[in-house]
Amino acid sequence: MPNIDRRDFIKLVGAGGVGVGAGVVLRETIRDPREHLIPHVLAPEDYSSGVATWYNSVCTMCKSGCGISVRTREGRAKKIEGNPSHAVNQGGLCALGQAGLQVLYNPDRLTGPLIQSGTRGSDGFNQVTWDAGLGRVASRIDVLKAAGRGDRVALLTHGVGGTLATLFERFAESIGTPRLHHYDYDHPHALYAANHQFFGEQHLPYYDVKNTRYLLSFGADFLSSWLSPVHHSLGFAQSRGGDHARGHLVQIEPRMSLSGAAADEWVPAKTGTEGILALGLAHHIVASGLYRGSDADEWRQVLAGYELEKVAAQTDVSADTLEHLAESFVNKGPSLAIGGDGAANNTNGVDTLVAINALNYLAGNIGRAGGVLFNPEPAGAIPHNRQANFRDMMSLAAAARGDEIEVLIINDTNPVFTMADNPEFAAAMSNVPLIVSLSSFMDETTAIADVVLPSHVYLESWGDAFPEIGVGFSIGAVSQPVVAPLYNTQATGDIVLELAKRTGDTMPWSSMEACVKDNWRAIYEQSDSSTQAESFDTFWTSLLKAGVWGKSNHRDATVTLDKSAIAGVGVQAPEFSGDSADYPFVLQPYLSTMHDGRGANLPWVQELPDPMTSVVYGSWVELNPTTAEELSLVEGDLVNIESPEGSIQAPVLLFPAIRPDVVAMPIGQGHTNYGRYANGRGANPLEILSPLIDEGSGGLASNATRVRILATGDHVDIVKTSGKSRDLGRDIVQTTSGDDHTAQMNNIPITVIPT
Amino acid sequence: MSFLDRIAEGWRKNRKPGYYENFDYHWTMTIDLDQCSGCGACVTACQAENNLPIVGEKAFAKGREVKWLRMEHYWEGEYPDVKLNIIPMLCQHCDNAPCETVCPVSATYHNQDGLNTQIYNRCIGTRSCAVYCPYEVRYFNYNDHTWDSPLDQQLNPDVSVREKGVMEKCTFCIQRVRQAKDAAKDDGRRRVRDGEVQPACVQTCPSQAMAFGDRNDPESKVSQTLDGPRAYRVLDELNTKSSVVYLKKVGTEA
Amino acid sequence: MNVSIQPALKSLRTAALMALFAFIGICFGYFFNFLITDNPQVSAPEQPIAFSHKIHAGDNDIPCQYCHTEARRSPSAGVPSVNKCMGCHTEVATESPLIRQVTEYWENKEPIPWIKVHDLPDFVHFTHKRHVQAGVACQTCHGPVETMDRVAVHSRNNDGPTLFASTTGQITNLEASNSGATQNDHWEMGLCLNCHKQHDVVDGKAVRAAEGGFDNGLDCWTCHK
Amino acid sequence: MQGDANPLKYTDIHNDVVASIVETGSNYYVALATALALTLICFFFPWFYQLYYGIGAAGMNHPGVWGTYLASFIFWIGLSHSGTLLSCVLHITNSSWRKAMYRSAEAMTLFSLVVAAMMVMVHVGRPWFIHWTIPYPNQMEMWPNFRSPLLFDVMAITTYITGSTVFIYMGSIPDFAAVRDRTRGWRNTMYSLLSLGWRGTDTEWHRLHWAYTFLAVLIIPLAVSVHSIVSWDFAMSIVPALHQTIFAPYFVVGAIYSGTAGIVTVMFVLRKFMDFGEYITELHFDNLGKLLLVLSLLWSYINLVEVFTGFYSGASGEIEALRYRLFGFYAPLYWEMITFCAVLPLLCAFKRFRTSFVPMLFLSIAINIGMYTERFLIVATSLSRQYLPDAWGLYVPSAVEISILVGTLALFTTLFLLFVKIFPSVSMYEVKETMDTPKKIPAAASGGSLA
Repeated sequence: MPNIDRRDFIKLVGAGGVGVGAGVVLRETIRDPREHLIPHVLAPEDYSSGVATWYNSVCTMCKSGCGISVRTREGRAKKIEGNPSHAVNQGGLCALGQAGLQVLYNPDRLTGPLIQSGTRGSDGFNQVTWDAGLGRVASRIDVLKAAGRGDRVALLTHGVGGTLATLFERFAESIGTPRLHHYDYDHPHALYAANHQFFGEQHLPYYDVKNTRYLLSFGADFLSSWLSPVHHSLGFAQSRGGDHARGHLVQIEPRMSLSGAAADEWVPAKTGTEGILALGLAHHIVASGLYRGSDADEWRQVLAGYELEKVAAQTDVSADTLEHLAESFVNKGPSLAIGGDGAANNTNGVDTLVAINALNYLAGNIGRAGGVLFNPEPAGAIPHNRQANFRDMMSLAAAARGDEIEVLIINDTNPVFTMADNPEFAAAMSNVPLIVSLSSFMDETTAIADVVLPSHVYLESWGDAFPEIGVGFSIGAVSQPVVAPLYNTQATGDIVLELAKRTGDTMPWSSMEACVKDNWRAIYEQSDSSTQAESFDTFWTSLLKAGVWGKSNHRDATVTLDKSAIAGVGVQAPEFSGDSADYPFVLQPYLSTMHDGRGANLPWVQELPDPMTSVVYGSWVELNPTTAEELSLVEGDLVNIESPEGSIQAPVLLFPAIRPDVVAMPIGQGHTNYGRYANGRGANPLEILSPLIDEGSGGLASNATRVRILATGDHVDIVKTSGKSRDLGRDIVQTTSGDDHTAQMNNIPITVIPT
Repeated sequence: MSFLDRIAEGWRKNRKPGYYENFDYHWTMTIDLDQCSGCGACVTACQAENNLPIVGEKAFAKGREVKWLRMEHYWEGEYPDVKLNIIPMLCQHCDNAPCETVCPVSATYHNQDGLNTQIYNRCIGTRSCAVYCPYEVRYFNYNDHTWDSPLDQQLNPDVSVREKGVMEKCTFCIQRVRQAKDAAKDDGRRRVRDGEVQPACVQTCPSQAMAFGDRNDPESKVSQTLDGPRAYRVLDELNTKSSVVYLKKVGTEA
Repeated sequence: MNVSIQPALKSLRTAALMALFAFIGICFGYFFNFLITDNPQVSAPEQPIAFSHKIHAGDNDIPCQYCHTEARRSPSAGVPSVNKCMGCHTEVATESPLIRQVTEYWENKEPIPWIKVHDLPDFVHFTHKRHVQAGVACQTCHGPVETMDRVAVHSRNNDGPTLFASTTGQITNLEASNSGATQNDHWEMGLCLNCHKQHDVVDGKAVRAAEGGFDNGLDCWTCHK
Repeated sequence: MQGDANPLKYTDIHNDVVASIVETGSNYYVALATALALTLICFFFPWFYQLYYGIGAAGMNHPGVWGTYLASFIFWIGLSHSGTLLSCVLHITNSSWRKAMYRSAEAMTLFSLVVAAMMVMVHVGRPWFIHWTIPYPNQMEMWPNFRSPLLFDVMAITTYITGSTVFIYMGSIPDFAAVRDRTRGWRNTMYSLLSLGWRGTDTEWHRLHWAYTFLAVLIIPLAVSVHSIVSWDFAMSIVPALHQTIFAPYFVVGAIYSGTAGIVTVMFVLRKFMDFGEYITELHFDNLGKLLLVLSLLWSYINLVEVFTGFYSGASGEIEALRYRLFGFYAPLYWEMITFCAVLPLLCAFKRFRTSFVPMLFLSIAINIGMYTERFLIVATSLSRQYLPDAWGLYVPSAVEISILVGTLALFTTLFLLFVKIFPSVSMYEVKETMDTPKKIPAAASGGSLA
């Protein structure tokens, strides 16, 4: 290249230099980051990198006690699935159970023991050592014990069964306090009471949904929240599908629940009149001679005054409908009538459920497949007698107010949130000198504690469960830790053991694991065919492998009613708080996918569109479109829901399938101190419930509050996934005319699926 | 054989009439609407299995949720004679998939198992597949999603976490299919047996309304109901030949 | 008047040359960084303990799967636990300084923070199990590790991906690779693709296949996730 | 006509045009600066933010996954038409009145194509992989999907850009030469490079004309095909109200329509601010007005057809989509579009309207607003009302999108401003062709050659 002068040369060199620099930088920017391998000092024997390991355990998100298999990779839990060999859920699992992973990995978990340094309820919690935390509690209890005032200690836990329950019993005993309460918002007190009154049963009977051909459900949302939803869903599926006559489902409730949506007939009876309706059916059955029992005359007397017309007037259901229901209930057998929250949570709850039992009795459903069966004595503890109903809780509060309680130990239950008039309850609690919480999360109740001893979540700890609802035969399951504990927490059982030891009662177990093992050794010894294992250890390992143990010991269910039981049948009209003039609507709070609110801190549950309304995040109040029109409200209008007790705000949601005189709200939202995903969303309907009690069971009559709806003038956009919920003749969901299907099915003999 | 020849051969093979009958497997899902209660367990199961993001309330309000499997609600009639029909809507894995023809970079295509698959790292995000899909079951990542630690520890290592600008959709849990094939090979079988593969939704369904299997295998559970009187396909008039077959609800005689 | 473009071009020459130089500079800088500074740091990282595959797999030819036991039964080959090392080194060469480091880790019950050498992108699914069981030699992809003191991503020509990988063919050659001699390119999709195109699995073993064909091995979801 | 008032001489032309290049008034720089600033602030910053954050920066959602970006894309493609297309047609039909305006028209084509290409980049989720839409052999052995209408687009548009670039460049070589001969310094260098040593010999002129005509003939079908292909992006789907056979002609007509309107706007601007009064005359506006009238009638007809097919289909989907477009959430936009594109242009029936500049300006702008609305509606209304009512949704553009929309206009303006400084924006030699060879005494009547 001829004559490059100096200036040119410099230019060129400069250009080249800049270029090189640019090049180096360019490469620098797109360099891969350095990663590490997963090393071990000594690899666990069941560990193999890149290969999943499954552990069987038990789900404790609700009390159904479904068996779960947890998939783990590299020592981390990845997925929860139903345990196929578990009789309760047979592989299925509900949304809440799936979300259990987020209980384990929740970013808002408590990472270690805390002591409230500031004023109670403030966020002045300090991290302390376990020794300090336990010491503080133990010393206090010790003092009381020494003074012989152990009864000033109160233990409040969520409904636990099996080993943990016995452990608590023993602990309470050693302290010497009668105040041991299990508290769950949704415990079916009325159901227990009714069955006790009618059958003299201590435990819940087994409702054989899968074999029934005509299911009459009185406000029991058995597909999403009642007793054991997954098990009932299975039964429902088996009763409808399969090559036998298709099971027919009738749902009687003022607000269409998920089960109502699945039902063949939906009958909107007035709130609280389900019992009367049942007796109306009973009356027709007896009167029309469909019942040919020896005690028909007693029934006739009892049922006098429940003629169809009267009942029709009271329940707002046409007499023809009642008649046809009554007749098909008897003729389309095996039939089954169940009563759930909708019917039970009224001032006449127990009577209603008794009436429903009576209906079952008259249709001959007691003890026959597809009807009401009875569970054998459970193999492990299910302490219903310890279950605190609303009345007990109030008396506990009263005791607290009366300075009778100095130490309150709360295990993972959130009464401040779920007690209907919770401001008062919280106030009463604040009167207790020392409140200890064993919760794994900061929640409304833990917030007012002085000492927080965070427990493992269920995926980290040992335990066992004996499903309260049962499956018709003895069943139990062991829950084992599937991952190493994430934080500086301890298993509830171990905490109790430690407290016991520090208060001078040395229990024979070194740890919860040993304790559980011991309990099962007992089962192993006293049981027979069900445990073909030469030694306990083989039994134990096989148990952990299978995750469940069962024994097919069915109970013969011949029931003979004594006259008194029959005489006890009869339903009063329901009572409501507030008069219908000021408060025109009955408020029906119902359990949502967040259950009683415990699921609200799980993002998956928050993001799960509500099964009926497809709403996510936040709560709403359901109005019948006609009602909304009268009040000139449109969807999304923010309204005040005012009861005699107080008022909350929620946006209106137009719900086509609800009685015009009823408004419904989901329970679960409205948390104030339950982690980032739950806080400040929606409203908690329980806040405005009137403390009306069903005298029969002492349970809260949660459907007995009247409210009025007042527009605030504000409008919010409800976050929901549904656009337009009408298919404009586009045949998206297709339906075959029932008759041909049922015709071809009806001539197939009924085959009973063994429980 | 040259490049072009191979392309041409692939083309011929894919265009061959009856190609869709000659799949190695022909995965199919049946959903019994008479048994489905719409509880939504499958929705969460899917979210857990496939690393679906937690988009948060804001994005949800904007209509940017990512739910490979969603519940559609259709009300019928007015109070008191009102009925609610719920239908799970997921990718139908059409054999004549409109989305496959439109993707300019072949990020979505039909594989030899009859699955309509999506290769996330090939996607450039034209979003045209979402427009072409009549079932609207393709979801777009409008931004990068994060998991508050330690929630990220739950992410499934067999499924990649999609970055912003990528389209995603139901894969019939193809990672499980792959695992099943792997297991089959381990015990020296060539084919996967019926029931060995279950997508997360099918596995968890409490009312066992969903079934999944190989349509080519006449013994499989799905093949039994496939030609039954209740079987139908949603938007069949569009001739998408979908691989998700719904079983009609059974009307009431009352 | 002048209509030729010659003078114009002349006057632009310097500018053009500068552009050219700058371009060359960029290329040079990029590959300088890529080849010289980059490789040792990322492709052949400095491990916490200077473990030599040459000594173990080469000189004392210990089979790969003696330590990488997972390889035949798991998607990931796995890295031996300290326990494994001590298995031999309580006896062997206990006095050498490197082994002392290992012993230290063992005594403090600390795992050794090994650094990944072969790091696949997150959207790639690769299972060692299938390949090992099909008789693919480790060296096919990893190169002659038994000759490396410090393991590096083995590649013959480091100049990035090769176009026409398939038509140039022969990137991976199974028969050859079994003898350890291999010529594999950068870890690119082409590498997997070729082998999958050229081989078919017949009763569990990989054999040369007829050219082409869109069989299972070439489905995108075989390797992507 | 130029002849009438003060006879125009060859030299005048040269002086005027070269002046327009060389002598730059300050207000030009003001204009350029503002345009540039707007482009940066309204286009590039929002876009980079979107690249960083993700498409979520825009208002799109499920099911409205396409939005204003695509609308703008179609709009700019549309605008690009009838720049080159028009000038080709007129070149072949040898209608001389075009000659003053066709170069700016072609420039418009070119730049709107560039902007349209930019819109594609803005639209896709991962533009850094956009090269995968180009078929090139690679070690992944992945090819683009040749069945995809989007790929057809890529092909068509690249071809179109190339074609019109060559067309406009070739056409202006003689003028470059002319400018070259009148400038010195760096301009001289530049133009001598651009003019490729043009001498103006007979052979050169001959070849130029031959090649020019040849290209013109080639480009006409290309232009038509491009917009048909763009329409297939929609028509090939099965979305109600998009799945329509009439879309191809619909888009082509719409494109030429908006393009013509665009030319009117540009010509007004040129006339006003570059004082090309003598070259761009009432005549041009008159003829373009007629063209607009015809096109608007065509356009209205096709819209009627669309409504009819929707209503007549009897399919729930189609009818709902139609109902929604006419009376739904976006209805105001729809009727605005009808007014601007079907009703107002009828004024062009009157010569007085056609030949008066300012009203024509407003009309042309109105038409283009209407046409943009049309494109937006095609995307928005159809996507928010598809087959599954439960999945229906609503799409509203976000601030980022609107800002980028404004930004594209600024970008276009910037490019055009640069163009008028570099290119002789009026084709000198062809204007000369339209004039008589100069005489010693300028004749009184010499405009005859325009007929």
